[in-house]
Amino acid sequence: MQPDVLRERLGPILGPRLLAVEPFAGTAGRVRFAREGALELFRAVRDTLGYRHLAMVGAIDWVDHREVFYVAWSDEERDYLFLSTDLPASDAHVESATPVWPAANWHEREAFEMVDVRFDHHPDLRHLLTPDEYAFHPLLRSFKLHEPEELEVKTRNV
Amino acid sequence: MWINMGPQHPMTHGLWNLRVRIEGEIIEEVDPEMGYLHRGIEKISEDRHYNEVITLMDRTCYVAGLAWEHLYIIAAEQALHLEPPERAQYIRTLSDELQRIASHLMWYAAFVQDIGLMTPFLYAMRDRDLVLDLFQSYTGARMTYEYNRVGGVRNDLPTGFTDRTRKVMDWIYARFVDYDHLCLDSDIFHRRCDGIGVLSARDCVDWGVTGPMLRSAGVRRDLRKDRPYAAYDRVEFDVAVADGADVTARYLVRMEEMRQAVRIVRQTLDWLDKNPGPVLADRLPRWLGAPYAPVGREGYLLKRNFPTGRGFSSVEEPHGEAQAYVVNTGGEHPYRVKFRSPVFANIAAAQKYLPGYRVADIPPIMGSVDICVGEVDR
Amino acid sequence: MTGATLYSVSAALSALLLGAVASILPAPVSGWLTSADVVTGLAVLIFSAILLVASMINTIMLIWFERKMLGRFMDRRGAMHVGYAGLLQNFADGLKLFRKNTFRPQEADSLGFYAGPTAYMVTSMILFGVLPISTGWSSGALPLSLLLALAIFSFAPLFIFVSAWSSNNKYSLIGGMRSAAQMIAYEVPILLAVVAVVIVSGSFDLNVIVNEQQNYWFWFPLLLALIVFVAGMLAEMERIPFDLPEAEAELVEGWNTEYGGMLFAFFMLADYVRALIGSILVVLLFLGGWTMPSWVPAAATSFPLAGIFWFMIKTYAVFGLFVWIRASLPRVRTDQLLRVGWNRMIPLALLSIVLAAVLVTVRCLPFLGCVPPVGG
Amino acid sequence: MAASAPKENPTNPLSGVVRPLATAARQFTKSLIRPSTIVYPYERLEDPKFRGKVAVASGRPIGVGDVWDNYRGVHALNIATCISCNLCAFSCPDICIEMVSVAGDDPKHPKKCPQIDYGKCSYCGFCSDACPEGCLTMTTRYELAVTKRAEMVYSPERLHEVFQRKLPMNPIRLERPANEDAILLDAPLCIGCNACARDCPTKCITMLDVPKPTARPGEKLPRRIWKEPVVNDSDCVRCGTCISVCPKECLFWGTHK
Amino acid sequence: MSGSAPPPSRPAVPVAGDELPMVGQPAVPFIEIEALRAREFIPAAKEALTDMIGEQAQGKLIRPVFNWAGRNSLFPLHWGLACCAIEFAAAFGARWDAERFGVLPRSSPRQCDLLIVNGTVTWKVAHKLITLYEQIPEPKWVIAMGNCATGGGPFRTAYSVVPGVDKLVPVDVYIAGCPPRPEAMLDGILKLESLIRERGE
Repeated sequence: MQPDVLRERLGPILGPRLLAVEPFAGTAGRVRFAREGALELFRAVRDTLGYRHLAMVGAIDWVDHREVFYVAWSDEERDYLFLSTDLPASDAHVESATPVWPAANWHEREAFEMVDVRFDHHPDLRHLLTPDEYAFHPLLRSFKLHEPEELEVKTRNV
Repeated sequence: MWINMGPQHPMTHGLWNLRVRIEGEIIEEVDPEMGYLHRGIEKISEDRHYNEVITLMDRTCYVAGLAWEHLYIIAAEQALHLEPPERAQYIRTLSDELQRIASHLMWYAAFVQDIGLMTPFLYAMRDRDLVLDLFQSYTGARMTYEYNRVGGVRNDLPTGFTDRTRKVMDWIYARFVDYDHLCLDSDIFHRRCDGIGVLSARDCVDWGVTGPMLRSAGVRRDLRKDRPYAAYDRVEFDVAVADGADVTARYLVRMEEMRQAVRIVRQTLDWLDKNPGPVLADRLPRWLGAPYAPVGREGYLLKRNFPTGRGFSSVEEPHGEAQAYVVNTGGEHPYRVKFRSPVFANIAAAQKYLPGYRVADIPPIMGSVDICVGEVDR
Repeated sequence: MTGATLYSVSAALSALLLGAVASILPAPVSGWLTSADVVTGLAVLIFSAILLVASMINTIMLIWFERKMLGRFMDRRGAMHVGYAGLLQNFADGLKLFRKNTFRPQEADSLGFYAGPTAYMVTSMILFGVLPISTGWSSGALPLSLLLALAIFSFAPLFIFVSAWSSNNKYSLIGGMRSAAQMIAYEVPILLAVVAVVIVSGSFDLNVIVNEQQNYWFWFPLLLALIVFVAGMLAEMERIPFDLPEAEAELVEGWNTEYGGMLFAFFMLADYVRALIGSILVVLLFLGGWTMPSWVPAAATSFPLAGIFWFMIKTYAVFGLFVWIRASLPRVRTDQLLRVGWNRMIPLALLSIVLAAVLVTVRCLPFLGCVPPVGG
Repeated sequence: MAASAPKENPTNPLSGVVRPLATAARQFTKSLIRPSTIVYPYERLEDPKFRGKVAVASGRPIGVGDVWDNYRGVHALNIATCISCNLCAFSCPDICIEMVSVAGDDPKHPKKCPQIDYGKCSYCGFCSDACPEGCLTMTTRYELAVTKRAEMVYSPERLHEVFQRKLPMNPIRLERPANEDAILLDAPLCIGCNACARDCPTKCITMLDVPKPTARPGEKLPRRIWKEPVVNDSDCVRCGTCISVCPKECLFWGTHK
Repeated sequence: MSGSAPPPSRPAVPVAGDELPMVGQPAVPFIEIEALRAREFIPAAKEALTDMIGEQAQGKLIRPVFNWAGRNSLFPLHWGLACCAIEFAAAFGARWDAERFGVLPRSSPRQCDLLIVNGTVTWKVAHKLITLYEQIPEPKWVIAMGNCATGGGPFRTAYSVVPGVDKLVPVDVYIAGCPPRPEAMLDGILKLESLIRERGE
């Protein structure tokens, strides 16, 4: 499915909430959308376009804003579709994709704990990988790893 | 009654915890608890050069290191706008398939232990060691290979490698009969494995389940065919599919995949014998030709501009379909690396395929999922 | 098969010992010491001491035998570096476990936790006093020795359950319950299979049963009973494919999850004692015990201790069969195990009783000869 | 043949027990005399007798020989040829290499050689790949069990001992490709301080005189030595030492036009 | 049967069931190994006996026997943490067969003597590791296998990784390697045996 075809078919459903459809090698295209249209887009992508299989949900911290991306696979097209939306860093939340794709459950939990993006109406939004007590979000750019030398000093005293 | 299976439990084959609510011996509800092996690989990758991330990939999935290197390398090459030579593509295909055999043998070894068979564990480990010897002869390590480089592979195959590989493949191909005798021809095996852990094709798709689990439900889907990468469009093989969606079907699919892998290996060996050539791309950015000069940690690149890009890759690794997403913003480190492991989804679907069976069925069912916790937790 | 037996040796030893002691003591005491009852009592003590040591060593060698044989099935070597060919490996294991700390989990029930393994061990070891290994092994005739042996043998699940319950662990509890269910389910077919042997031989005395097999061993006419008996014994001994109570994959170590050190060594040892006794029972009931068929040349049956020699050969061969089965079959599931026990094994055992009855009625078999008169 | 799950149990109880038993028994007879175990302390796969062969016992392979040429074990360091270029330490992803002084000929300017902490090393081989002189290589030694953590740190002298033992070394040396990158000079910034030429491990930098320009009226000439570094590209190993020591940051990576 | 592809091409070499054509010479003959071991066994036994008699002279009869038993029967905990667990399993495979040395993995910590930490220890699993260590009855030993257990390995900078398991439990033997080969693990166990021999319990 070419990007222009995608734009034709998604445009009427989403209207202005469809921001752009860019070509992206390895996938059918990269659909950028505004977060208000998230659920409608997911439904359209799954039911109308046939991308029934959700492969990945992830988030990137771009310091000033955060990007949440979804990758879905269609058995008919034999190709991936890349969806992404930008969220303001101060108020990063987007509608959860779990009603459409149950597979999104754990992916969204991971994105929540790693990049601090909240998913509205998620059935069970808690930490997946790190202990619940961890108050930080490791994949934020502001979170720095230990310097190896600093670690030496720190552990020598333990 | 809730019982905890893990993190130290013979069933888990790794570091995770399966919390199970049972009523008598029947499973009512499960809640997998992950993260005991979360090592922050995605975060560490942001502090490493593109080639140095490869050392992490081997440790992300420790039973299929080369497949994960391949996964990352494709995405990184796309993000950096590089093209590997054809011989490197074939070597990667060969490595992937050898790795598939090794990984499936490891799965077999773990799985038969789960149903109480002791002997085939030893047979599978014995034959897997032969494959690992082959890996060692050209990558230099048994498990953590560090063999792929952005733009190709580190070194060419040593002399005599193809002959040795052919011999080992012949030997292993004959061994599959033994494995089937011990499992498939055993009455108790069928009593244990037939009709348990059923996950229908529709549920598989909804829950993002891929790989042998999906193909055991009758869905003919294999990225090597559907979306060929490396040299998979130039070799002949068949997709192993079974119907039944139960533990036996997964066993059949994996066994058939190993046979097909032997077939692919033979074809790539023939090609590699006939077509010598370079294995690393000519024009690499200086800081990528790993052997030649690293860039250092202080950032010498600041005075130069490099192309930016995003890379997305998806390969059929032994456990299923894995995806990688690499964002290159022109620095010497990747800006963000995101991996998706097939086992991640396969375990998440446990709440779908475990309830209703008995406690004694948990080991074969979870064994048939082929869990590698390293790639789930990363 | 006459001459010195273990019991006569210990009786002579006892008389000698008591005589020596009595000679330096005043009259009333020495008279009492040399009376027949005291001599017999000490003889029994010596007898049981020798028996205990011998059976312990035998059990430990049995573990070595299993480890080496299992190794060959698995294309590896097994214990090898401790002692020559690993012969001392299990002694090292035993000594080490003996040396380990003994402890009790805080929440565990003290009495059951300590008493369970001990009683399990003791009930298993007692059996050696009942089973005849060779002619004249034990002095007195035990007319119901087979029943006694089976009764003691099936006592163990009780103690397993007690220790599993008292160790306050979910896995132990499930294992203990499985163990109890499984042993009860397989008690019945075992007894029924034994009934077939009893019908043919006409006695509950193991000595008599073995002597009845002078002409031909019972395994051939009573093949069905043998299969039922071996399957039942596998379940009783909790070995693969019926080792559900210890099923490693789902229940960590089954009912002995919470046991370590000496108590665990008790369990381990008692398991192998039971395995040894299972093999011995198979040999006694179906494989002619210490006897050899009459067509075997006399030289092979008349050298000193030939009875014990052949008996051990047969016992280890039977145990080798158990190891072979362990090496090649997966584990069944609890419900399947119980279903096989109640629905398949009992009818088969009943059928074997009918066959035995027919055999006794017909009396003679082609190629094998005739059954001796009942009760002979 | 695509696999297909059977609808029902295709085996019957009798053959379903006999077939596995027979398979196990076949293996038993084969491994009775010589199982495929390698008796480790006595036999080792890296023994020359296995080299170049598929090691066979009783007709069964127990290991593929000839795999050791390439194995990445403990490093061997030839101190004599080490040029202290720091490339190994730079290229180490795990930061386990530290450049430490070794007692050498010149007590005033001690030579810096790599010291490797094997408790951190991930045996990736990037360091030996990066070594321009081939003095840091990886050997086939792998037995590294110690009782104290500190024993894992191999000083250059200890690495040199490994080198002297003449263990089989990794024979695959990578060709250094034609490299377009070079050290370029931002000439107006240079003050001619000689730091780069002094610290260059290969001594491929020479300081050449530049003509002192005549100052125009009103213009103040910079205070500097009127020399400039010139890099001999064929000798340069591209280690970047010069860039890191340059006080004015006037050297940088680039390509010749 | 939906695939219905032709069966994979048969190997060109006659497979003849299962025999792999012999390329090299046979490995060390069985007799040779046995002779080697016998040659080593006699002095070792002599030495052990002399040791025991020497100890006995000091009035310590039992201790050397138990020391011998303890060091020759090390039961490790059957617990796989990460990458090294695969090599740990391979060491129990047919080729290396760690059971030769009496090393037999048990699933319950109560029955173990040896905790082999074979992989990365994260803070999430740290307290469970300590619990398992405490459940092992005395005398007990710990082997840190691989670099992650030794010092955090490549992940030691990460926020979730314990930089070395010796911060949690006392470690007796460190095995470097990433991961160590099975031989290296066996070497570590032999080293632990000699350590027990020297140090007592």
